[in-house]
Amino acid sequence: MMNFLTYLINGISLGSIYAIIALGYTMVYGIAKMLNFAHGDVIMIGGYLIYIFASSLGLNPVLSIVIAMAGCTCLGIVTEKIAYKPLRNATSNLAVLITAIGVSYFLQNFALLVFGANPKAFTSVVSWEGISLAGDELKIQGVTIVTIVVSLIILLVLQLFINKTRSGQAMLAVSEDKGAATLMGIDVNKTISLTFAIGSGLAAIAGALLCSAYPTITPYTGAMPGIKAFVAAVLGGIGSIPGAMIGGLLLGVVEILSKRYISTQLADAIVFGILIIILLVKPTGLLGKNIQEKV
Amino acid sequence: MLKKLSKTSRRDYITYGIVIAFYLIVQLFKVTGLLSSHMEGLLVPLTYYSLAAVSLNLTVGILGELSLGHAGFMCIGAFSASLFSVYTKGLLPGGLRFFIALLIGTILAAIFGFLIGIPVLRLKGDYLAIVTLAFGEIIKNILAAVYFGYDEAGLHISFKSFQLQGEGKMLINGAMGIQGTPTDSNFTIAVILLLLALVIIQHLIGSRDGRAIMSIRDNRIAAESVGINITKYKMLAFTISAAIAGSAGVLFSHNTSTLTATSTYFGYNVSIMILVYVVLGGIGNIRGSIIATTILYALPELLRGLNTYRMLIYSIVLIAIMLFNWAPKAIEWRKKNLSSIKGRFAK
Amino acid sequence: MKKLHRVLSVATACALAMSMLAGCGAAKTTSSNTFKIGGIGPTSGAAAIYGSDVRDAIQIAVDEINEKGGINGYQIEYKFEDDEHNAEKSVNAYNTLKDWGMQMLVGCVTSAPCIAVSEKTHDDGMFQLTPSGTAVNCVQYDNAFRLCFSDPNQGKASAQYIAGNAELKGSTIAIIYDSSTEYSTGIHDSFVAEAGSLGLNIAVDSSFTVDSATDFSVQLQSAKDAGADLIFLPIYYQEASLILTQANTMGYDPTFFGVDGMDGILEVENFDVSLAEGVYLLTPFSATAEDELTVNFVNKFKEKTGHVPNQFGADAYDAVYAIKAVAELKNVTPSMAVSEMGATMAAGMTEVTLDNVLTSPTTITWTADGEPNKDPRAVIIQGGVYVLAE
Amino acid sequence: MALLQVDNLSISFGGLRAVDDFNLTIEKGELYGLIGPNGAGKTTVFNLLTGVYQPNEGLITLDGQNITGKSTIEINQCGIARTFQNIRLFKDLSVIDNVKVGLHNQYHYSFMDTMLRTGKYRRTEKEITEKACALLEVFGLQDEKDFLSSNLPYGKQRKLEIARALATNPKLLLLDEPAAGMNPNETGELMDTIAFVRKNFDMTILLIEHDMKLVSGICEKLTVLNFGRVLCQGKTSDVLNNPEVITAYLGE
Repeated sequence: MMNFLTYLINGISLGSIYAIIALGYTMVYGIAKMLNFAHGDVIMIGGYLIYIFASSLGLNPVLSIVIAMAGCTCLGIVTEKIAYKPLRNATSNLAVLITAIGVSYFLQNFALLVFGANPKAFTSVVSWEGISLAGDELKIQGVTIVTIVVSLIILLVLQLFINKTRSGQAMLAVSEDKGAATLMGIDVNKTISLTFAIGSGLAAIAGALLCSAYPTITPYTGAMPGIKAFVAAVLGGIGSIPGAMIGGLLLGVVEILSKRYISTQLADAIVFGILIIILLVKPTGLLGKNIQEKV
Repeated sequence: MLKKLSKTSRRDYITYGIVIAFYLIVQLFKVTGLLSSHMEGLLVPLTYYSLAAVSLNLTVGILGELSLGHAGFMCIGAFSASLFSVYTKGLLPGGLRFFIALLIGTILAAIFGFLIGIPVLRLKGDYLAIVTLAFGEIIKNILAAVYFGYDEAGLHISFKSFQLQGEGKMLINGAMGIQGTPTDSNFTIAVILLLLALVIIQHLIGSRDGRAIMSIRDNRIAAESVGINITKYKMLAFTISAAIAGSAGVLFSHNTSTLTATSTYFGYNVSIMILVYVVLGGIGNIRGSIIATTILYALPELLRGLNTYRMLIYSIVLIAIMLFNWAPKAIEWRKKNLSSIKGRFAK
Repeated sequence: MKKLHRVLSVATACALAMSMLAGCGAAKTTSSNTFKIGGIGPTSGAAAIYGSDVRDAIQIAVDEINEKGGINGYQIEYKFEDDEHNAEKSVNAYNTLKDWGMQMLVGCVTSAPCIAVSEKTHDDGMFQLTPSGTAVNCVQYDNAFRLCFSDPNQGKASAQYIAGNAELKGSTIAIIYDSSTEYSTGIHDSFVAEAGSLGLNIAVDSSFTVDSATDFSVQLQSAKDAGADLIFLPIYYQEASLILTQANTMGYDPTFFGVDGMDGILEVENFDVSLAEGVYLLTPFSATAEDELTVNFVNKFKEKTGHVPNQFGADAYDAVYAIKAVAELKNVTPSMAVSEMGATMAAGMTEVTLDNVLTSPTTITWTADGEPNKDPRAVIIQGGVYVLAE
Repeated sequence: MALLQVDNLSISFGGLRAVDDFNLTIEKGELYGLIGPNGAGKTTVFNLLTGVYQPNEGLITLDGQNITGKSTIEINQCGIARTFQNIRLFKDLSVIDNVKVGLHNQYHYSFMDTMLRTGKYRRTEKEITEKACALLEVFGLQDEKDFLSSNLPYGKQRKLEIARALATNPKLLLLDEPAAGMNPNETGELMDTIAFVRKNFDMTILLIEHDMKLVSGICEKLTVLNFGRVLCQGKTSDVLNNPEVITAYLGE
């Protein structure tokens, strides 16, 4: 039983990281209607920034994360301006998908040039050892707890931001109907930039947590978690913030439990299999809106 | 003579012409010894990725659905055909063996395309895309974990490695995949296959079935209203597309002797790479897919001299081409400037 | 307008195709005054670290030899090509090198590409010496040899070492291996087979794949639950360093036993080396060894790249010297045809005895099936350095 | 016997009865108008008739055949074709191909004929092309046949949609606001076309329209819909003079 709980908690922790990454996917998708394939690589850049400031320069971890968030936010805004914005009204929405892939290649190879291919050991930004429960039977690591708590805080803050602030309301409006939002005097460009900024800032936090839980960093660190988080976002209903959270958690738990109880090799196949089953039952994801086409 | 043909057939013949001309030029270079080994080695990969791009264009450009799992169909074609070839190595003459392997790989990929299509094609847009990606990953994942071999006791299949009893052979050895596939692919066969695929797709486009498929792409509701059987034609296009991708996989596995189901060859990133070819060549433009594949596959190879910077340059070129080709402002600029050039020529 | 655009694009495509066909064809010049040695390995992509080390180590060896007058009085020209750890790209790289005029190949660095390329070198009769292609099939042809141990050898040797070591033999063993690489699976399979016949107690046999190589909590937890006190890690040091860190954070402290891929763990940037205290590894090379050869190589390597070489680099360095020894033994000259040189070199490989090497405490000789005869050394990490184990 | 007989048709969306107890009888050869204020449920009736929505209650009979509950595709094959309020052409297909798609179920050849381009393929394609050209000529679109349909001017797009619907060889043609967005000239032309189609194709037509000039000009009978219910039904002149109808249209 205690064993099962340990795995479950590990799964929730992994799922929380997926959830934070998925939030970035989902927000950008909701507003710009694009799949930002480079999102995973922004996480990797965030990780490296923290590595430089915290591990190499010895700065305070929290300060390093703040710097990395600033860096990733800039990166997000700049890539949006250069690579995505010119294609916003392109005739096919595949165009921007391909540039996103281009940006992903660029970031990976840029990191490869700057940091080299050799993996670097990442010093966890959480130095707390964690807690022991049930007479040492159940140990929960500090980073696990911090990850779960941080993801919950992020979810709450985001919900508040979107429902209570002007900018958040503007985001909602743009995601519902870009044309109508423009007519109502909302600056669509600014709103989209803001979304990218928030998504990329979250990516830096995700980078910190990801690299702390699995303490290594390479130019390809972001790729697989990125795609899994994308799956999580779709699973929860892309465009829905609570959906991304639920999707991420579900994915993390399923991954860890199937690794333990079924097969480590087939864990990914099982994760993807569950995605397929859920989408066949609910074609727009768990919390996705089912939009019927008007005739 | 071309004048007499309809516009569409003229377009088709130009496409065949380009492929055949390229083939002949290559042969000419080969005979005169001008063709470098490096370039010669690129020919077959170029052709099977063209095949894959053409097949994906059928799904993305003609049927109008985004598939991110085409590498999965390649994987099925590659593994089934290799399995057959390795099993019958020494039993059948090379040509016949490859022909049957090709049939097996293509048909099996078509069957999987059909089976996967049943659930997948009910979904829409990005949801469909992510589910095809999931299927592709599952196929890769399972083939990378499976052990399959035969011995005196018969056939064995398992997710755990096992020892064979007495005379026998390990056909799929888990992550190590299939070893010793005869290298039966060559440029001539590859080009013939590509031409065949072109004939199939272009004949399809020029038929009532093709029009039905494209009508679904343009407006599903209107297509239904004129009595087009949506499910049937979606399945038809998707199955043909999977079959062609499968045949690309057969060429792939018979070009190098080792075959492993790893992300490098069959992961979602490969599907995405093929999608890049399709989009850059023009969505729905079959000829464009081939040209874009040729250029984009060759580009990193041509940049070999630049070593560490080459993938970085590749990514920048990719972004730049996309912006130039698709950004509304760039299109406007191009219209203005290119038409002035054209005007000058006209005078 | 549309038409013009189309014509333009077709024209560009044709021009590009022509230039690539013609441009590279002309480059085929063979000079008979120098040996042309090529190398292939991943210098981009996830496996880039192995290829880059091999690339730089070969360069060091080549420079040394050239400085001292070359092989049989001929200088060496050297070129390295990237294969992204992809068999298809590896064949492309091989063809590129052939166009350059390569006469002998040091490569490929990784197994799957190595097997694919060995088909090509076999067709061309070119001499191939892989520094680190460990899979059995890498050297299935007569023209191909390897400098490193084969996978089955390492697995077997590891099991035998454990069974013969008084402290280790009674352990409850857990294995964590990478089921998506041939290297790890190959060692794992032979280890399990040998362990079975030696009566070792394997309690948990778990794996991961390249796509899930960051989270080892499940594998470690199940090892812990099974009471394993020895964990066999037939994997590379990147993952191993993660496993050590994660085991430490969960408060699990078994003995770890690695193979040659574990070498390099002490040099992972920012890695807490105290975690590696007491780790056993079977490795042919130790960068902390104090013999002159190793010190010289490590210093030069550090100067060139800024980091300490791992066994890949050492293997590659020895490989170049093996080529030199054989070429001198058989009086090979650059004027020989590629296939003639290949046959001569292959014959010489089985006759040569290479001494004073980085990757063996004594000498290396080769059998006709391409395998090296050398002794693995077991070392324990103590105080951040390798100490020879009994 | 009536060509189209609709009895007690009803549908609700989340508690709102969008169409309630709708009855309609159209005789063969009639030109029938369905009018009503915005949001009265006219297009919903079309969607029910063509199987886009399934009714909660009611019975639809076409030419003696019960078509209630059938799919859009089946209903089209039974003989109802329609146009759309917001034009739905196959925008990336040429004008003639739009009509050819409409002809899909009229001409057949096998997949093998397609692949091998057999004599049957060529003969049938020739027939299809001829038939499509003939249809385009009726609507004066023959000169634009190779244009992309999305490049046609608005009025011609409407016409192309009617041509495509006719290509399916229907017994009953449903036109959803065919004159929407047209200027008086174009509307006049459209009225002629509709009259022509009716005469030459021997067609029964049901149309939704706001343009009273068009309705009073060509429709023989009218049904007025208000809040999903039939307000009034009968001869055009009678209906238009009905005070209830005037109230519904002009408000109090």
